Amino acid sequence: MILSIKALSVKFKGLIAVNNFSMDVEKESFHSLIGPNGAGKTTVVNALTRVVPSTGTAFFEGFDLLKMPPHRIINVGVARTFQNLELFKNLTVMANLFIGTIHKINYNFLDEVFNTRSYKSEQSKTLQSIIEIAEMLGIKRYLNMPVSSLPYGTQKLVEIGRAVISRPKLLILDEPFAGLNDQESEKLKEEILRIKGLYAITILMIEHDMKIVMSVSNKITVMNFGEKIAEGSPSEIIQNRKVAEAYLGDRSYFRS
Amino acid sequence: MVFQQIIAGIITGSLYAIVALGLVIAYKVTGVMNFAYGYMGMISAYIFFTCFSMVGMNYILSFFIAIAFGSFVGYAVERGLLRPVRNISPASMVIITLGLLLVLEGVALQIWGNNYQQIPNLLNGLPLILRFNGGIIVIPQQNLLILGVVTAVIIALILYLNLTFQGKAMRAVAQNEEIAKLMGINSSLMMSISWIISGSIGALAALLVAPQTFVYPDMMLNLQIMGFTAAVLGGFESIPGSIIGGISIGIIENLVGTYISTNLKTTFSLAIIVAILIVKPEGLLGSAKARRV
Amino acid sequence: MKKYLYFIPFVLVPLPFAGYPFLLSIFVLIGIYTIAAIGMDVLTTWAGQISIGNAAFFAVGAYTSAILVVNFHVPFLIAFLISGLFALIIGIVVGLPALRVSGFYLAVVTMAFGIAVQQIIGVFQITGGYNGIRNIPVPSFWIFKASPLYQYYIVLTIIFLIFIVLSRISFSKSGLALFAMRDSEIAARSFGINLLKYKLAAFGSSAALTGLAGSLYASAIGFISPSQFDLTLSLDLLAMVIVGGAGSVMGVMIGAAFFVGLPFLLSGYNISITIIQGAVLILILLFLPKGLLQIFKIKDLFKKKVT
Amino acid sequence: MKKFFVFSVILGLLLTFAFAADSSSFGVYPDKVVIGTFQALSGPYAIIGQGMLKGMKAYFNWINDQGGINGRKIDLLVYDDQLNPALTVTDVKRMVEQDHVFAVVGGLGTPGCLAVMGYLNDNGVPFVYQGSGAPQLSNPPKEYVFPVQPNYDLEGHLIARFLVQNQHKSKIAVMYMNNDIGQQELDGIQKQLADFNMKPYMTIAYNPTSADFSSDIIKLMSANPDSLVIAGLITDTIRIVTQIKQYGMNIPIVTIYPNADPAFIQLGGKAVEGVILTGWVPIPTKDNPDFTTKFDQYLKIYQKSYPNEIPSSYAAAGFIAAEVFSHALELAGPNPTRDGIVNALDTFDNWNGILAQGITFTPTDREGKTSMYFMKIENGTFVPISGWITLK
Repeated sequence: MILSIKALSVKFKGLIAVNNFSMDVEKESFHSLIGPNGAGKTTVVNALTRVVPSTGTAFFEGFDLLKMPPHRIINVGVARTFQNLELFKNLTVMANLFIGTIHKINYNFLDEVFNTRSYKSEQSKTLQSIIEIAEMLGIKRYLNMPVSSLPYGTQKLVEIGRAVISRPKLLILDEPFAGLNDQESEKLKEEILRIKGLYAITILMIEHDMKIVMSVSNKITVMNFGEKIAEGSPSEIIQNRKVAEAYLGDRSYFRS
Repeated sequence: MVFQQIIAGIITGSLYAIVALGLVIAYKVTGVMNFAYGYMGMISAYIFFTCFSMVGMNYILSFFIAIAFGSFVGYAVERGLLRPVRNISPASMVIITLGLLLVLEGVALQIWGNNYQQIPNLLNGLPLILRFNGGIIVIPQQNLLILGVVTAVIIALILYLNLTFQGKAMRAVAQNEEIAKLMGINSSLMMSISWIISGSIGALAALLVAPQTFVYPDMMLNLQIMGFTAAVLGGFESIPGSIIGGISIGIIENLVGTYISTNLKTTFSLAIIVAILIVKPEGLLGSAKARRV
Repeated sequence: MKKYLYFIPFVLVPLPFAGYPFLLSIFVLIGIYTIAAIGMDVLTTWAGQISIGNAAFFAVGAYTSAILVVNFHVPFLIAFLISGLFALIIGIVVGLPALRVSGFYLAVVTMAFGIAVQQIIGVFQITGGYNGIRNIPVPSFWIFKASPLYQYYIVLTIIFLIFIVLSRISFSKSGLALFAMRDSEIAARSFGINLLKYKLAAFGSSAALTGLAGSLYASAIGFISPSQFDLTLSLDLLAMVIVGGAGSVMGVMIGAAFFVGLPFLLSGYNISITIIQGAVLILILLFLPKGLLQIFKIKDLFKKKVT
Repeated sequence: MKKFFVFSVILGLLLTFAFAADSSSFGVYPDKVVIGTFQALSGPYAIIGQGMLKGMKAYFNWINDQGGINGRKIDLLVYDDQLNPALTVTDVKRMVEQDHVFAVVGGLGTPGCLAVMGYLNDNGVPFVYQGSGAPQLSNPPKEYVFPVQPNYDLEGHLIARFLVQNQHKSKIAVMYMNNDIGQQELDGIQKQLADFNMKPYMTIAYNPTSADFSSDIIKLMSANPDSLVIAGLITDTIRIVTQIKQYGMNIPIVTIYPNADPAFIQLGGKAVEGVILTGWVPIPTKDNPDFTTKFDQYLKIYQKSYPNEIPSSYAAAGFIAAEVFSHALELAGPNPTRDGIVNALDTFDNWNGILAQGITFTPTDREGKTSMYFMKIENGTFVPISGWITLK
């Protein structure tokens, strides 16, 4: 068990978005978090990465994420992507990937100014890892282009690349397949699985596309109205009555 | 004396409030912080002066010509200057309005020359005198008029924005232009209207204050700065907020001037305002905007 | 190293003008405003924070240096460094509200700070009140006599050093952390960027650069009083960045040259400078939204890799 | 890169040609004398600078129409510095180093004047008349600097003395602008009162751009002083006086000489009745027929250049600047030199021109005008209520 969430609650101005939510993520598993729109999935992720304030605990390898300053979370090995793409849009792909490694960089301001040896070696190491990741994701030729000029699918890849380059133990993906066509989705799925295997990453994914969720997940947690309503393997979830009820009326999920 | 100072603060504050109001209307819909706002009003004051004192038209006619001119300036500035560059950064937008300020200041000087000009009060009767336990507060009718006009404008605006279709459409554009467009709202018309309203409020403010300040190119300098501060203190997007912001600043200034220091009055007043903003970063009546990520 | 060659023409520029010290004084002023405007650029273009109160840092630098040199006979170089340091500290303090407020709220907070500093300077004795401080000497050092030519090279050297530092950090941890913060605070934080640290660093370094410029200004003009550091100066600094070309030292230099040069060229012809200045500002932003740098087609030196 | 280099070289050459000097003389030519001035002709202070420049131009036009001085016309170069000392410094250096002006006459604004005073003195360029009342201009005296206008510190002394000795007031309140003028007036008043073992009864600093002063007036009323000094400029002083009258306060109000301007009465109307002002430019009255003719002459000269315009007090200042310089140039003889101008000015002993009255310079005392008088606004005109008063 790599992440253990206990009694997580998030309130917005009196409105309860997540209520007493608990969940465990196994090491190196592919764990999906699903639920109808407004179920509170993204809020759980935002709480874990300290984008929104919350109560409860979320232990990750002995650290309570909910007690950590937001900028320290990446240091313990948790990286994420965002539902609506939070790329650094005025920067190039290369700079975006660079920022993914920034927490690991050891040199300080004076090293930069005086071009010291440690600066140079760190810098070339970083550039190397950028090229490596870019090659792997097939975005090497875009490295010097501003991200805002790239197609949406490529931007998604860059965002995943930015998270992966930080060498996380837990990678949180917030609807990575939204807005992609079938072909792009298939490609992205393969990339994600390849990266997962290559770096032995645990993945926690929020996703609407049931076909993909069912095909990649080891375990699925289902949320509705801010609470957990079911948990289990894909086959268990498919047969769960509560889940079917929750999705009733939200026909978009039956598209596949 | 506290009570006297608070009353006096409300009077001064109502001037800040009306300037803040005009700034907020334009900001809400088009997102522009207009640094030339007071100077646009100043031109209208000169127009009034020209009609009334130089041409010899009657007061009411001159007044409406000046207001109409103000709304035209608002329309022209939005259409001609800001619309073509809608998507540049807020800082660039500030600089465009700074350029406009310089032009208006220079133009006024070139056209109307280097004399202070005078325009009369609309109401010239005996001032309202309130006496209480030894203190006295004198409110000239013009100031009562300002108070009344500010109240009327606010009520009218709130009714307009909440009850009429156009007002609702404007609020929709203010909240999300893209969605408003999809819903078939003519967002470009709404932006023009917001600047027309803003421009006429600016002209109104200048006309109301001109009998006190006299008419000259920099007559609105202080009011404009205080108007900004009031707008921000109130929450920048909130119409009642700009009024509360303006009046609070008027009162804060007077109390600081009376009990703390006169030569550091502005400093202490601004320090209090900054302190309020640190506690409530979205202003007194503003709402915190949570961005979805 | 090719980018450093761009400075060669600037080294040579004074040669034809050695006989016209007043032209050199203008170049010195352009240089001084360039330094202050780079301070503004770091804050707005790099870190994405808005400020219309930077004139206050300029004043802090000018007064610190003038008081030390005139009242305490401190050598200029030391006074210069102290003024930068003092401005840095004040800048960090002013940056604190930026952790809570943003956008136009921050603009008004910084404007309030600018107005307050002007008033505080006017009230205190040590600053000479509203009467200001005069007879601030022009620095001289070793064999270099106090002259506009010498001042020119001091200013040019400082700009060159700033240029080196900025181009070195632009594709390193510090620079990219600022850019990241500008583009998305949420994502920046998720990737380990401490917003507190970088916002304060942005305000601190912006203030320090502006303060250093203020120190040079005090000695170049020889007289300082509160009215020189008003809201107009803050807005002008912002305008220099935007008119010239945000995010580029060369662009900012062009902006500063525009702001010092235009009134100078027009001041003798009895035409309204403000109308022309305002109209040109508007036209530039309407037709060259990226600033004058666009026409000169000078390569955007250190943004090349980044944006 | 290459393009950029070529561009810089071309720019450099252009600038060299544009500003190449063609003469090494000092502004004196067979047919003209070139002098310079700096004025705020645009920006927030343009209202003052434009007025002052009109006064100077009117006088020089008149002199030139008569054939100039000793056969030389006066060529006035005007630079617009927007009252920004950074511009003043470069403009004045340009006047001296490139235009080779003979003298600088009538610069406007304390910051600019103080910023260039040392430079002009070091370069031996006469600097005659500053549109500023800063005491630092005359104290200590500088060889080439000739302030004419009385300084605000002196005025503060005179006002305090007038209120205490003539009017027998003891509770003197002071409202002063939060700027250099206000501070210098307050300093003068405080120093003079200290000589009488007194202090201002209360002091209120104010922001001259404020629209409403009721808060300050409420404070004033509750303290109940027996007289009030307002160290402000035209529009804010009128606003304060108007509000004081509205509050029914009836104490003697004294204000400073920049307000002794027809516009003060015109804009202030009934509210400014009874206000006492200081003046250093005489006004035409029945008991001063001699000066009435001179004032008419001034109006005639002014309106020749600016028909139907009533000159402001700033125009009067510019006019006097031109008068003082022209007279010195005349005294300096057919071959004027800069030192000749200095010597000529130092012979001014209670000199009277058209508007300029009682101007005195000596090498050790450069306060050109040290006497002032008090006047009161009665029935919409200025009426003198004292003779010339001086500290010495």
